[in-house]
Amino acid sequence: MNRWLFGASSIAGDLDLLFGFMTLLSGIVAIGVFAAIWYFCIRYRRGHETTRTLPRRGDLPVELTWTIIPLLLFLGVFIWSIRLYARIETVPDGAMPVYIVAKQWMWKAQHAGGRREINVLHVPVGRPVQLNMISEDVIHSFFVPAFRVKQDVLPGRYTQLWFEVEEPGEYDLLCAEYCGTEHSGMRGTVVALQPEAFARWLAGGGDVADLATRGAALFRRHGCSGCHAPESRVHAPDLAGLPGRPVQLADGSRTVADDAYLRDSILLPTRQVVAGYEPIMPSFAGQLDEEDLLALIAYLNSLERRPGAAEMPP
Amino acid sequence: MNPDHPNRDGDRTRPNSLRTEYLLTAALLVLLGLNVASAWLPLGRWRLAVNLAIAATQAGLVMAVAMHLRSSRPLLRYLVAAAGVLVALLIGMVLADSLTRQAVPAPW
Amino acid sequence: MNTLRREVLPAEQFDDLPQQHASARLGMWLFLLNEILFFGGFFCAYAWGRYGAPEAFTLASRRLDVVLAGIESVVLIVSGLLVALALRAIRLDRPRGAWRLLACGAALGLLFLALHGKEYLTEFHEGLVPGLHFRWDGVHDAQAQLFFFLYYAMTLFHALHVAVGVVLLGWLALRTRRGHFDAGHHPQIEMVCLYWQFVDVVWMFLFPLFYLVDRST
Amino acid sequence: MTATLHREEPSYLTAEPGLWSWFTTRDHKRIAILYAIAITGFFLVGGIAAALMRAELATPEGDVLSAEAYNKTFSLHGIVMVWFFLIPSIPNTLGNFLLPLMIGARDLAFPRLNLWSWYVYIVGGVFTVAMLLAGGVDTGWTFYTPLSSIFSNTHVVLAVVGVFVVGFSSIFTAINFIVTVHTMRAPGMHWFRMPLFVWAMYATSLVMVLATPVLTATLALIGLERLFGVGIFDPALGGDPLLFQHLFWFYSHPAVYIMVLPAMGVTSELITCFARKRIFGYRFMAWSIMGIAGLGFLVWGHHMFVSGQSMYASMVFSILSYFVAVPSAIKVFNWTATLHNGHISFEAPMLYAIGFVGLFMLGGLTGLFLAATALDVHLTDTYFVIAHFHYIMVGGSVMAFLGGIHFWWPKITGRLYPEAWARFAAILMFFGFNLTFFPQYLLGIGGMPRRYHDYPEQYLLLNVLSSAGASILAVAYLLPLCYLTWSVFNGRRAPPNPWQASGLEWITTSPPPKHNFRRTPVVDFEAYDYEQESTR
Ligand code: HEA
Ligand code: HEA
Ligand code: HEC
Ligand code: CUA
Ligand SMILES: [Cu+2]
Repeated sequence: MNRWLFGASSIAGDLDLLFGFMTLLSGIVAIGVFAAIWYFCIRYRRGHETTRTLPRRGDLPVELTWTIIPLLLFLGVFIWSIRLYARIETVPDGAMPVYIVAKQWMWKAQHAGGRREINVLHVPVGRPVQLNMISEDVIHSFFVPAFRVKQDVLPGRYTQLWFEVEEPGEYDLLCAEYCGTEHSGMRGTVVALQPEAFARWLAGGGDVADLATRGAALFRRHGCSGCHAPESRVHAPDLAGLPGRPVQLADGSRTVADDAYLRDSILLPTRQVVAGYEPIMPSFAGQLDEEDLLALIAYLNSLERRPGAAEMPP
Repeated sequence: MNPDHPNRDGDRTRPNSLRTEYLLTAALLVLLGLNVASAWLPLGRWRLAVNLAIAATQAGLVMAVAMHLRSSRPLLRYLVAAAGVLVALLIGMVLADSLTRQAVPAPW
Repeated sequence: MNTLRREVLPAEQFDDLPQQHASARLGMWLFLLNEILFFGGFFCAYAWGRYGAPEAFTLASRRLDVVLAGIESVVLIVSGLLVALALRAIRLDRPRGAWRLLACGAALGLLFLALHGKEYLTEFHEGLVPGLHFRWDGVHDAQAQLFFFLYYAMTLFHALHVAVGVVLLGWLALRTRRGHFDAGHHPQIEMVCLYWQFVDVVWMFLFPLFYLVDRST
Repeated sequence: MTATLHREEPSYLTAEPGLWSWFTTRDHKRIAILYAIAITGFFLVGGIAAALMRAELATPEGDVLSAEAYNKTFSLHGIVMVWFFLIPSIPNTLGNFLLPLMIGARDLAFPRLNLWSWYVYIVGGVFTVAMLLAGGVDTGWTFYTPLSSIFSNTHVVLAVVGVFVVGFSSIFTAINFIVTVHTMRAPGMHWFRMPLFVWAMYATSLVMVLATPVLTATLALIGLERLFGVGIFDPALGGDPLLFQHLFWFYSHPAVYIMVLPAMGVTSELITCFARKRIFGYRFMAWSIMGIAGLGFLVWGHHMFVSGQSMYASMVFSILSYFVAVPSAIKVFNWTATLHNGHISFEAPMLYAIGFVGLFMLGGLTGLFLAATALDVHLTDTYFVIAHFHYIMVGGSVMAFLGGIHFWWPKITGRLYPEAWARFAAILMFFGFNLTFFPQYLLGIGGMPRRYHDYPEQYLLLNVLSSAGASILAVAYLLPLCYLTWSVFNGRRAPPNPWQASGLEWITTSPPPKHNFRRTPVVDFEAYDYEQESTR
């Protein structure tokens, strides 16, 4: 069954509560104002005799009342909503990572275990799932109405989204940011399975190599190892254990080797040159697509720090 | 004809004296020289601030003196200030956004 | 001399000349506000680019001809002076020399355009024009392209403003020479002066931001 | 009585003969009419696009239009309705006509610039029509990069040039209005004696002068990027598509207030006249107009809550959006309070004005949902947003525009319109409107994304309702077009002040003479001086 209206994620209930409150509040205000207009229109219609106290031109206390009360209400709503928003934006620890590559006009998903799918995404219920997303062309937006979550997927930059599904089932996955001709066709399904069923599904893909293994193959195929292997003659940094560590750059600044940095190092190698090295690494833009990049990064992340390897230049 | 007209100031702005005009030009040239010099000084991150401060001073001088803002009615000064504030806001908020975007922590 | 002067009437929607002049001045300043925000949009893009790639901006900036640009700055400042003197002369009812000052101001504007054109030409030969002819060996090629993209977008729009100013100044010089203006009525001169000084102000920001990023190492 | 009215001077309509005199006129009233005609043309273009979209969306499959054609249709609809209809609508027609009249001036400060602004508008329009004829553009009215700069292979440059050019027309008009208000008020017309419509035009003009150039710069950057294949928005070079969004919304959020402030001004005029009351809280009303215009510059990031903008920036933009809602609240409450103790009558303009208050409020209240960051995550880019802004722009601004047109029709044309037809059209419009757009709120809550050419089955019912409403709405819009045109030739002649309204525009003849007043009026009364009369 395809469920779309009722919330199915851990955040949906709280969100719907805020939505309900807003509806109630604006409903009361709207009905109040409509009632007042209606009443005045009838009582004070032209030609109708009724007591009209001296017309007032304005009244400071009244004005201040209807300035300050809405302001306070608005502040309350604001605080309520940003607390939820911070929850939506902060990925909880221990979330299960899945990698999403969007392109005109399809969703490609890769699981860390190596299984890949298009326009379908299998996830387990009861466990936070974290999507790391990037686009190969224009901006898309990953939207599952039933989960009440949405995040734009940008070219050139990783964005993240997380959710925890509470009920097994099939849910619409929609592209919400206009992305060209077949924007409305860029739809898919999120299939939420019980954990055991999910584990079975994950293993059921035949003998697919996991993401890091695929990355390792790419690392050799594209000649990275020619420079970066410890035995190489070329003076290039050792990549083992690099991810997550601070890096000293040639221009004097420091940065942390996160995904974005790794991606930039491969596509725009001269953007941030490591201190102590020549900028000889060629750009691989155009040779590697976003999925390959994800695999390569997964591989780099999987490398253990080599014992005895030289410390990065401080 | 229009007695309570607050905004019809006629030509209240006075012509600058010759001395003022030459002093202004001299000041602009000196500031230009300082600005050029700053490019070769080891100022590091401060260079941008120095550059902008000098440029803003030049701009302020030109507007106040050559464009007669100092002797015009206040409205014009408010308007220019508003435009300056808006540009600063635009740049400030855009940079504030890119400054506080969280670096995506390595998830693996 | 006074007898030669035409009787100047306010335009039909105005009551008197002071009202007309105040309106013209306010209108011109509003137009300049619009210009401030227009260039403000570009400066925002510049700020974003420089914040994102300070290294590249430094390297790219060094490829620009700072000496020539410095001369251009002086040219603009001096031209501003001439035009201001012209306005002063007219206001003090000495319109005779004024047309020469205006013409010289316009000529300096032309000189600015010529020098800048020479810069563009050299840069084209050196392969610094993204989209048309761009060769960049060394690091930061992508971001350097962004630098030059902004450089051309912004200086070209500035040059366009200079060109418009030159035409306006030339036209005013002619009219001044024919005695169209006097101390009591010269709104066009005042407007064009404001415009010309403003064009100068914009360059005062463009110059350090593009040519002086860092040459210390 | 009208027939015997002795006219010393010919009206502006007949002052100069011949068609050519219209195209070279510098009379603000004639330019207003030139604008009215051009704008109506573009409204029909945008409206036909809307009709096509609603026809397409009546079924879930894409059967009427191809996906590509649908995308071009909503892009055309957005571009035309925003830049060629709604932004110039009230300012350039009613504003142009009334601003000098309301402050007792003979014309705008720069009549020639005013005419130029119309020609610039037409040039922009020609580019847009050329874009349409060449095959259209498919980026949406928001031109998001890198779709518009690199990937789209439609006529983005033509579209961008059209909008670029038409921006100058706004800027020219705005400069004209600001200067006129500052320097050309009649003796005794203090700032706080000005009608609120003049305040609204003044604030709108400030926003136009300060916001439009940023759009101009942004569009120039897109154009250059497309032409040269390099640009600051290109992620492949380390550029950033979000920078484009910042620059675009820095203009386009203030632009939504350009579209609603004039409507608020019109509403204040109508409500006071038909309630025969001074506006409640005049100063609060005036300051809240300025407050909306000022704060409106600080909230643009609320369009980018899920775009990948920093979480902290989102929070700041969210709270600022709530601040800008406060002055709107003041206005709604004060309009309501103005009815209190009035002598209310319900001619067609008043029906429109009451419609404006209600629909603007509903649209504004749903804006509060969108400004709540967490809710916007779910609602953004769905039909909830579409409903939000159509409530304000169509239910609000277009209603007020039509109300204003009816109210000042006798002044503009010297003829009365048929009242019964007008009331019928107003009520029909109200029902058609709600039937069209209320279901869209529900669609949005259900998660239907906007800019969808075909959609999942479950959204069918609400879409059918919406399409049905749109056909009623179309009829309701065509009615005024017919009977107003009819009345120009056959309507009864109008007296100078058919509504017994206060305000300087009503003391001159209908239609006014070329220079508006025979003698410059002296103002010794406050705005909306209905008091003495209302005790009658
Ligand atoms: C004339 C046009 C207009 C106006 C006036 C407004 C007014 C407002 N808008 Fe709207 N908006 C648009 C036109 C407009 N908008 C358009 C065109 C878009 C989409 C663009 C696109 O993406 O294509 C948009 C999108 C939009 C978004 C982004 C949605 C998204 O894409 O995710 C947001 C988010 O904050 C928003 C908020 C607001 C707010 C808070 C106001 C406020 O100013 C509203 C203030 C008014 C009121 C609040 C009502 C009266 C108040 C009371 C009666 C007070 C009492 C209430 C209480 C005490 C609760 N708008
Ligand atoms: C500013 C003013 C404005 C106005 C007045 C309107 C008016 C209308 N709009 Fe508009 N709309 C926008 C501004 C406006 N819109 C914007 C900015 C967008 C976003 C675009 C984007 O995403 O880029 C949008 C998007 C938009 C969508 C969403 C498209 C999508 O995302 O897929 C829809 C869908 O229903 C819609 C419908 C309508 C309707 C039914 C009207 C009706 O009110 C119009 C009714 C009028 C008529 C119907 C014309 C009169 C009748 C005729 C001319 C006769 C008809 C003739 C024939 C049928 C042959 N609009
Ligand atoms: C021609 C030799 C060469 C090849 C081929 C090469 N690299 Fe590099 N790489 C270098 C050098 C030299 C540096 C250090 C200078 C720099 O940062 O540009 C480097 C830096 C890096 C860094 C940043 C290291 C750090 O310590 O911060 C990463 C990540 C990287 N390379 C990944 C790769 C990947 C993945 C490939 C293959 C797709 C690859 N490289 C191919 C020479 C090479
Ligand atoms: Cu992908 Cu819309
Ligand atoms: Cu907005």
